[in-house]
Amino acid sequence: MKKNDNWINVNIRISEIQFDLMMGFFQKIIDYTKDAINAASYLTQGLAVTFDHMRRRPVTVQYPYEKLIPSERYRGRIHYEFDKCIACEVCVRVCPINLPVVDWVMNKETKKKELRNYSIDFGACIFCGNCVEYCPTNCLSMTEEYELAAFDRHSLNYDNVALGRLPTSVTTDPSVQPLRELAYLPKGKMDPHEVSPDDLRVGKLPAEVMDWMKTDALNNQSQQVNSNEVKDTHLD
Amino acid sequence: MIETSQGLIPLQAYLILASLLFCIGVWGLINSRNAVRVLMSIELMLNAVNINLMAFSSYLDGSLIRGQVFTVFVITVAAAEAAVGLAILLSLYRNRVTVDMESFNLLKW
Amino acid sequence: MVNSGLDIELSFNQAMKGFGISPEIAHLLWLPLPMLLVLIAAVIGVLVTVWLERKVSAAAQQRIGPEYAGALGILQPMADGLKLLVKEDIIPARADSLLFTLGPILVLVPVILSWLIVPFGQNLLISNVGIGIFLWIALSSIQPIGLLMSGYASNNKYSLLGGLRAAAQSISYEIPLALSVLAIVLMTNSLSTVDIVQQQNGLGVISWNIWRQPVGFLIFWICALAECERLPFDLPEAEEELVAGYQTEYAGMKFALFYLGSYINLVLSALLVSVLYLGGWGFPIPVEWLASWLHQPIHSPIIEILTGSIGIIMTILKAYLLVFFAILLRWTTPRVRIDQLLDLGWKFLLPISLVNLLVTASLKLAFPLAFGG
Amino acid sequence: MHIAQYTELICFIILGAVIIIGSLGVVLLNNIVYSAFLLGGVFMSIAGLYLLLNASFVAAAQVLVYVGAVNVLIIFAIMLVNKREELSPIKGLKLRRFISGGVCACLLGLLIRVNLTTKWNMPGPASIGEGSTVRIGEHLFTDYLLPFELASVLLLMAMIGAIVLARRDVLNTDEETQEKINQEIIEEKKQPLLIDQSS
Repeated sequence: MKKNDNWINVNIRISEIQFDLMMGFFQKIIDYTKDAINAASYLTQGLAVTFDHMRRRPVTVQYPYEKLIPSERYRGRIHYEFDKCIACEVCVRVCPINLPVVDWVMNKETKKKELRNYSIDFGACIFCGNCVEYCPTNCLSMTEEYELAAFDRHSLNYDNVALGRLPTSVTTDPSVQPLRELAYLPKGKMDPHEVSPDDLRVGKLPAEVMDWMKTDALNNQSQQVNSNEVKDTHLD
Repeated sequence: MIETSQGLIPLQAYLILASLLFCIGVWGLINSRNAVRVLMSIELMLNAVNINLMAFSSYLDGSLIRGQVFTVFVITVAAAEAAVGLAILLSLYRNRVTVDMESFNLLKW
Repeated sequence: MVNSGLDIELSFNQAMKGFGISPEIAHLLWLPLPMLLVLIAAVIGVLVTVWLERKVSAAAQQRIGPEYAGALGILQPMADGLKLLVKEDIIPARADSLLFTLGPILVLVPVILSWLIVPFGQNLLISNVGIGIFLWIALSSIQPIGLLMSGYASNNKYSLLGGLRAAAQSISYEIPLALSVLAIVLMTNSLSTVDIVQQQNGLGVISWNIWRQPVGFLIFWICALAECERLPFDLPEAEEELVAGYQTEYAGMKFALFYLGSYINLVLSALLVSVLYLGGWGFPIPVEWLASWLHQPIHSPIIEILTGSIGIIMTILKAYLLVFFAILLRWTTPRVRIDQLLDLGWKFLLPISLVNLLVTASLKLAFPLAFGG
Repeated sequence: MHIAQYTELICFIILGAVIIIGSLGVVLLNNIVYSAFLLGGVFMSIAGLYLLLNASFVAAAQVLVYVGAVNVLIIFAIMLVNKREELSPIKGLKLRRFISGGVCACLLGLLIRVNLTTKWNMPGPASIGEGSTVRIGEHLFTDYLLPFELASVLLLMAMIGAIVLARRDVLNTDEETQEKINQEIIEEKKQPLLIDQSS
């Protein structure tokens, strides 16, 4: 009888193990199916996003015919005024790669530097604007000109004459339709074609921002003074 | 496309073609030193047999086409043979770093 | 039922007779014509697909796409093809020039041959071979040889790896593909593409196979994308890791063959999905009902012509809808890794397609009316 | 139709020539990759022969299995083991080749004699052509059911066997001792496991 009991126990245990195995198997299948369904739903979401993009208007700027108006602080080709330059070579010292070439000679009689040539190689320039920042006489400035392609990289080495040319402006070129960049469009407008380029830009110009910041700082100071006064009175 | 197979080509033509193919296969089987080429020779021989079966099925047994059934079986077995043969070859190569048949002679007395 | 393909041949023969040419030579002259037709159809299909791909891709990325070559850039694919045609044909110095040349041909030819079985209407197909869809499966299995050949012959490790990957991918996805086709064949009792479409056209859109084989449809579509090496399965030419896979060393006309082959394969797969699952040339509402609604006898010439043109239009429309979907999918899904790809093929699609086949067989036994007795 | 018959004959001659020359190339060419690709060509021409024999289904199966699976597998194997190795020269190799060639020629002669002298029971019943697919199916599920099932079992066994043979056993832990296996040992097994005694 005892032996028989043992057998029954073993049988029950085996069936339990089998049951567990079966449940594990089913659980696996269920997990697998869930994974597959999840994957499918994510895929559908992705497809919906792509499909949604299809009905949006293209953001393409038809380049030679339309051009974006560079922002005010755009760091384009450097403009240089020969007459203002004092050949101090600050620009060379602040340049990360000592790029500007200042060709001057010491005039023994007047004991002054005499500038002969000045050149910047725009093939190597990274347009960081340090030279413009540090120039003591403001003879360097950054323009909005960015079309610096050339057939020969040596032709990108601008001498003082080339550097002294006035920059071409997108807004004044009659053959080009200027377009505002996305950041300068009014709220809700996504397409620059909908806005006339003559419209006032959104936000303030850098000069206005300067004024605004100054007044703001003044206000803050006076407020602080006021609050200090209040405190003082309170203490009294 | 082609209505009759009992045209200008006699049955013997197919049989001779198959025997040629079979003999080339046998020669390759005996003389190949690359183990992969041995497998290829076996495939050639199996194909020769298949041509025979198909020719018989078409010329002598056109309505029951038992030859075609056998060809299907041979193709099945050939696929299995190729898979296992190449697996054996791979593990041999892994152990001996060569496919030269002359170096697989560990069981030679 | 009159086979219109044969009708054309007959009239062609008679026309030849008018020129004093014996019917046998006329037959010989007739033989290459269907092939030429297939070639033209395939190339036009590719041109349209390339244009569509460029335009839809541009739209998905909020660009404009080709614009100046012809109206809306329709001629852009032509310009592409012309460019590839006149480019210098380079064979690398250490490459195996014979295999290098043979590879792209072996990739392209089976795909073009497979167009033989695509029906555009009741009688509008090149040849109604008995083994129909099986021919396509067999022919598409030749492609990996061409890929391996060009990968090996380029004498470049990226090419070789790309070729091996392409072959492995195509073999792994062939099996679930064949199994899902088998489920369809099981319901139709025929391998012929014409029979497969006819079996779906009883009740219009309701009787299409996609409702009876939703899982099979998905498997087939995934495998077809993998066979065409479309994203997310374009592993063989994964440019981040393998430069351009087996195409790395190819330029000019030989590259154009690969390009053509992949696009023809895409169009072909889309056509076959529409044939197998979306009712082929069938209009969503059966034409018979339309005819009775218009009070026209079904065999009146107007209805016949209408049916024929509707058939062609419907087949192409469905196929291009799927092509559009494939392009959309291209810009949605990221590329899978090679191990994920093979896992998906062998460990997911293969078991599921086997289960699908089993379920189809049991459903066929249980409901012979709905699942083809 | 004379032209159809002549077309058939020309097709047969071309296919036969491709088969014989291709198989000779398979056996004789030095470059194993070339012979593998030639083997694919031979398989395809044999499929063409089957088409001539009105057996489109078997032709498609031939292309699918032989070209699409077996040949690709062989090429894969070649690419995996394709190390340029100089085979060590063997004494009397030429003599061996010559003798085996003679034996094969004798076998060929014997086979051809049998082919030509046997009275074949021609002409047999008419060919059923396109109906062969259905007929093969009938055969497979009636009188050849047992071989069919056996073949499927064989395929399963071959598949499992091939996987077991070809996979690298990279286990993280030893199955008996549950200890971690150093993976580098497995990966850096460069020298042959069995000592080569032939040289």
